[in-house]
Amino acid sequence: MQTKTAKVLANEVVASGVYKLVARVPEPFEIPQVGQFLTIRIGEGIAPLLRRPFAYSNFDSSNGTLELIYEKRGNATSLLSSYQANDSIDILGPLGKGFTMPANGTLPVLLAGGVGIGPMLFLYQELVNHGFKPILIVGARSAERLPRELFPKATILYTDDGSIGGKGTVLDGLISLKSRSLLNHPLLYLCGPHVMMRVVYLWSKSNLSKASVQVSLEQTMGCAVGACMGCVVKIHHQKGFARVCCEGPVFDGDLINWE
Amino acid sequence: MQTKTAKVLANEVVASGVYKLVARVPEPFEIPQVGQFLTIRIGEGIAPLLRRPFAYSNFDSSNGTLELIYEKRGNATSLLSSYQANDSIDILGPLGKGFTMPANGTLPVLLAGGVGIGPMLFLYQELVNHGFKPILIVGARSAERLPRELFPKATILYTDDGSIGGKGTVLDGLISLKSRSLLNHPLLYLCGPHVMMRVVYLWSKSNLSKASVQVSLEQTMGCAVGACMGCVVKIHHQKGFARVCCEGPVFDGDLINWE
Amino acid sequence: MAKTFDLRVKIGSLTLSNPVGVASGTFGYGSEYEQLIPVDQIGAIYTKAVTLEPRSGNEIPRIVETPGGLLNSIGLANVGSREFALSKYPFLKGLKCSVIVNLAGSYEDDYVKTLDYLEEHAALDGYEINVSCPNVKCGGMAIGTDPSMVQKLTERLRTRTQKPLIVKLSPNVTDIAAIAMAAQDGGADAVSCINTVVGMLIDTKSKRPILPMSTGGLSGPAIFPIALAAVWKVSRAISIPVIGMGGITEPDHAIQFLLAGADAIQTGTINFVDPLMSLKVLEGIRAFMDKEGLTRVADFHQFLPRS
Amino acid sequence: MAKTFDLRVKIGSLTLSNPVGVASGTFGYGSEYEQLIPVDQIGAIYTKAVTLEPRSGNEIPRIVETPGGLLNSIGLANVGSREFALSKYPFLKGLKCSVIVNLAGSYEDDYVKTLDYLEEHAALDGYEINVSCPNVKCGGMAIGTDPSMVQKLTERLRTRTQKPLIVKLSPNVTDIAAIAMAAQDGGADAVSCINTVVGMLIDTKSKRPILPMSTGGLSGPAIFPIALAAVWKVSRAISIPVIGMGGITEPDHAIQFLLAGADAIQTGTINFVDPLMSLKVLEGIRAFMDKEGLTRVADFHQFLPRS
Ligand SMILES: Cc1cc2nc3c(=O)[nH]c(=O)nc-3n(C[C@H](O)[C@H](O)[C@H](O)COP(=O)(O)OP(=O)(O)OC[C@H]3O[C@@H](n4cnc5c(N)ncnc54)[C@H](O)[C@@H]3O)c2cc1C
Ligand SMILES: Cc1cc2nc3c(=O)[nH]c(=O)nc-3n(C[C@H](O)[C@H](O)[C@H](O)COP(=O)(O)OP(=O)(O)OC[C@H]3O[C@@H](n4cnc5c(N)ncnc54)[C@H](O)[C@@H]3O)c2cc1C
Ligand SMILES: Cc1cc2nc3c(=O)[nH]c(=O)nc-3n(C[C@H](O)[C@H](O)[C@H](O)COP(=O)(O)O)c2cc1C
Ligand SMILES: Cc1cc2nc3c(=O)[nH]c(=O)nc-3n(C[C@H](O)[C@H](O)[C@H](O)COP(=O)(O)O)c2cc1C
Ligand code: FES
Ligand code: FES
Repeated sequence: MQTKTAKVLANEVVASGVYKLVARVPEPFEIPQVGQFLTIRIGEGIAPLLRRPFAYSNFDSSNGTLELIYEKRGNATSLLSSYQANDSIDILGPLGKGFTMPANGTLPVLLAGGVGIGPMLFLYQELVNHGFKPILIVGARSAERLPRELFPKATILYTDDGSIGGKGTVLDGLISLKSRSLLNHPLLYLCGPHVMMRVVYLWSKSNLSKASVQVSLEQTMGCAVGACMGCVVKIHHQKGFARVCCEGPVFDGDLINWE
Repeated sequence: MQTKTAKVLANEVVASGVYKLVARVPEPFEIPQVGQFLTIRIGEGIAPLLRRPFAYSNFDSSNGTLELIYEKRGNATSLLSSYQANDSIDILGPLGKGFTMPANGTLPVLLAGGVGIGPMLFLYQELVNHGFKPILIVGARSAERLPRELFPKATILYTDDGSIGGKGTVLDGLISLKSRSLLNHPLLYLCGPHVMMRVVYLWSKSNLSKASVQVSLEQTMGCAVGACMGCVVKIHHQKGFARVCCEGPVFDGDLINWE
Repeated sequence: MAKTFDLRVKIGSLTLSNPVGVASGTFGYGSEYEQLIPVDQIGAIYTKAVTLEPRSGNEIPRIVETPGGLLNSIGLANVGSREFALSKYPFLKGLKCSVIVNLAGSYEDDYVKTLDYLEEHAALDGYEINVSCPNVKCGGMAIGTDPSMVQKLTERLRTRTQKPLIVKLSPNVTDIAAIAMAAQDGGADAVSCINTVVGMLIDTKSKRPILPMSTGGLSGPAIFPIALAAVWKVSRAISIPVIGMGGITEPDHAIQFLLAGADAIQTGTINFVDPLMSLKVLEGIRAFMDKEGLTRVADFHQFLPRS
Repeated sequence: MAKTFDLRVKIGSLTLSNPVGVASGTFGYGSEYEQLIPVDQIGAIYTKAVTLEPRSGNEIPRIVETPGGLLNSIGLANVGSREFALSKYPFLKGLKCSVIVNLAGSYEDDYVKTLDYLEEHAALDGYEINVSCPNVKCGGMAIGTDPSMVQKLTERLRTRTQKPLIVKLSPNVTDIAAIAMAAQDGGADAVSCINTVVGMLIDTKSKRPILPMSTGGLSGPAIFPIALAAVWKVSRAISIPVIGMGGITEPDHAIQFLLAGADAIQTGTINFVDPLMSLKVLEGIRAFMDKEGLTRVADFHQFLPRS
């Protein structure tokens, strides 16, 4: 992890309310693992005050170019969307624990909801580079929220309103895969809203034999380096909680207390 | 007084650290008197929180175009300097009491220090329009702080370092006028740093017979409409204080307790 | 299909037309804002503090910005009760909205005398008893931090007016609920909270406190969470109405106060920034009630019951 | 012609190399920030609170942003004294900078037992006694708002260690100077102030308090003027050193604390935003001393004498 002043190369709308930011990190830079994140100090004022976390959606280690996909949600992300090429951004990363690569011969199935798409695109690419044939299922409220140009061709789409792809959620996508009996010892990777991950995890545990599930969680962060105990999630372990920023954001789904 | 969303037409550097902002106020607009001011909500956040006051340096009542000249001092004025043509600004004005026009035959002498220049240029123009032949003396730290392109030709300049015009302050300018015996029953108009106005006022009272002096004061403002009692100045009157925002900003120099 | 909402709020014998007021010291005597906002639509105007005698207030500067806040040291500058009756009362009396006079003094007797004078010469809709001003040497906060003094003062004022008595609480105490209970026990019709928080800034150039009395009163966005916690606690300790304020800059903040237990709110510092904000807040409250199917202000309290 | 400054600060028997520390709860146990800042150059690290037994802390969410501030409800989540001695102590012991352990508990006895345990198994440079945490049901602020409890606790701890005892004060009191005097009377070597201010936010969508215990502790820029006023008052009431903190985001704020009477300062929330700020603050203090011709930290107190 390191603090760096990166230079924005592009910051563009890729779907309704969704942006892709591309920035160059000066040397010497650390290369993020897939599933890791960085934090950005957005603006220089006191509101927003805290740095905001975003997952890497790509990283070109030949020249230190990072990409992230983010949704305009509140104050900070609105302000971030006003950054332009050549602006500087103050970043801190790479942070946290990323995804574990599958064992050879496993079928990786990636399920992304909303802006959970960012790290999943990065993971998809990495898996392909390692010779896997991952399946990517992406869900969103409706077609215009999906940055489809960024998706691999074979991406399976689901929307709540059926405006593109299947009508339903990524779970429906997973279920239909099962009916095509693709899934033996599958390795599921989930990133998206908490309730989506919860539903998919619980379903897969009771419906897929020996599924193993990696989830990438979100939690409000203070320090993002493990110091403040602010970003915890409940786990099945006597200590009760784990810190998303440094023990995650990627966890084995079995560890999480999904209550 | 009214709140309006004005449209920035231009916002340009006119001297080192000094800017001129031009904005169009939509109809129906109130026409400011010379010496009145407006307040601007700069940014939309909580810091800067308060609106900031600026004097009109011009107003074109044919189309509602206002001008102001401002100096980059702190947070708010830095942020203001980043506004660009077509941006909106939230203004409240015209506010306060402006200058009183001189009686016919009087010689108006205008002394401006620093960004006190804004209202003085407006006043100069207005006096010329009314057939007066005002004298304008402008002082600054050094040449590069003076937006000279905006000045009438006959403007008398003084700088602390002598980099342009006379070396010294506007008081030296006034003194040299006296030696040219221009001054009988002069009407002095002052706008600039408090200490400059104090010195000129005190000198003129003891050196110019029957000088009358109008001063335009600055004070930190809360409401700018007379409600909060925040912007007061000490006066020679039993009530002790007067509010700069509504009883001023222009006062008869005799009323002010210059201590 | 416009629904009808009952936005009225009862404070003792008084009914405010809606829960949104403008806070004392931030709206003068009303007339200053006449050109900027349709004053009559506001639920209540709380006047600048009125003291028996005129006060010129503290030395300058009196106002300075802090990170997300405003620090003031006005020192209860006001025209005094006689001048108030002569020059401010006529305008205020003519307004359709409720007008509450904010009452201040140095000693208990001052409050009593001022109230008596106003009852006789400038009777408006009620009194907000300012025992929480941090910017005067005696009186103000000195009274407001002591439950027994608050109770005694309230009791004395109670015997002298039928009009609503609202005690304005200071946040600069260990237990604001105890002060609120003392006000209730003394016969107050409501409490309002909070007044400003004691704060300070130093000018590192002159190496002196910026404000003439060193400390001042902090208001504005910075104190919103502090004010909300105060209203929450106070609402759970007493049964009379609570009027919430402190740092409101948008309708959502006002709604938070109402959910926390307030029956009404006041916008303060934000009036300086956006003179129309009180009515925007009112509009936002109405929109929230519409969306959530609430019909009366009391409905806000169903989610987090006051007791 | 680089001048030499004596930046050292004495707290009881301990000498800090410079006046800038990092506040408890915002810097973990030091190692978390090792890659981001040369930790050894900081004047003092104040650890996350240590309690006798491990605590998992409060439910989530634990952190939420407010206007210009941060509201937290960590609930003293920490590994407990045994694990602290095993896994945190070795790293901390190896540091060249001073390390002060922030001590917390529910009852007086907890503090005593924890101190005894640490004295024996994980002796560092001193203790900051946290009697001001607003996020736990008992202990914490309940002790810190009562002068007699503060004095008694300090006295008991005083008999058990020679190391510096720093009592951390809560701003949520009527008279913070009285608490500071109680700490001094109990034998404290210094006080630090302020801990967080009680605050609250409500989610108007769910209509529930955002934090699980309803209220939390407010820190960050919003509270700076409140903290400065507290340090100012406390410095004028006691003669032992005062360590100032609350809302520092830039060197100028730290300089204001020193001018107000503080002998040292701590950066807190800002460490999350800019992990290097503590050292930037130190650099700013040095530059100010250079410009103003100050040579020792005590020179800051000549402008506004403490008494
Ligand atoms: C590990 C991690 C990776 C993330 N990756 C992405 C990503 O790739 N793309 C993306 O669009 N978003 C991502 N997020 C979420 C992103 O951080 C929030 O959307 C952003 O912080 C919202 O800030 P805001 O001010 O715009 O919204 P706000 O109005 O402040 O809040 C909207 C929501 O954002 C969340 N949030 C607010 N402050 C913080 C904070 N300090 N830390 C974390 N969450 C906060 C809260 O859930 C809040 O309800 C990630 C979050 C985490 C924890
Ligand atoms: C009636 C009046 C007319 C003015 N006309 C002009 C003008 O034509 N051109 C110009 O450049 N400046 C003018 N000023 C001054 C201008 O308002 C300040 O420079 C500006 O507010 C500074 O804000 P800041 O955040 O950039 O600086 P800050 O860092 O906040 O402060 C710098 C200085 O500006 C002053 N200031 C800060 N806040 C306020 C406030 N709320 N109200 C008033 N003063 C404040 C203080 O003296 C402060 O020391 C005028 C002020 C007044 C009262
Ligand atoms: C400039 C100023 C003057 C004030 N004067 C008074 C006053 O005279 N009487 C009073 O009870 N409160 C006074 N207050 C306090 C406000 O009424 C209010 O309680 C406080 O500002 C918190 O609300 P806010 O954060 O919305 O401003 C004053 C506040 C400000 C900013
Ligand atoms: C997330 C967080 C955790 C904290 N934990 C502790 C703690 O364990 N013990 C303590 O004494 N203070 C704790 N504090 C208070 C800080 O040490 C400090 O007193 C306060 O945050 C004010 O300083 P600041 O505004 O610079 O952050 C914590 C503060 C924060 C923000
Ligand atoms: S954000 Fe501080 S521990 Fe994770
Ligand atoms: S700024 Fe409020 S009275 Fe002048």
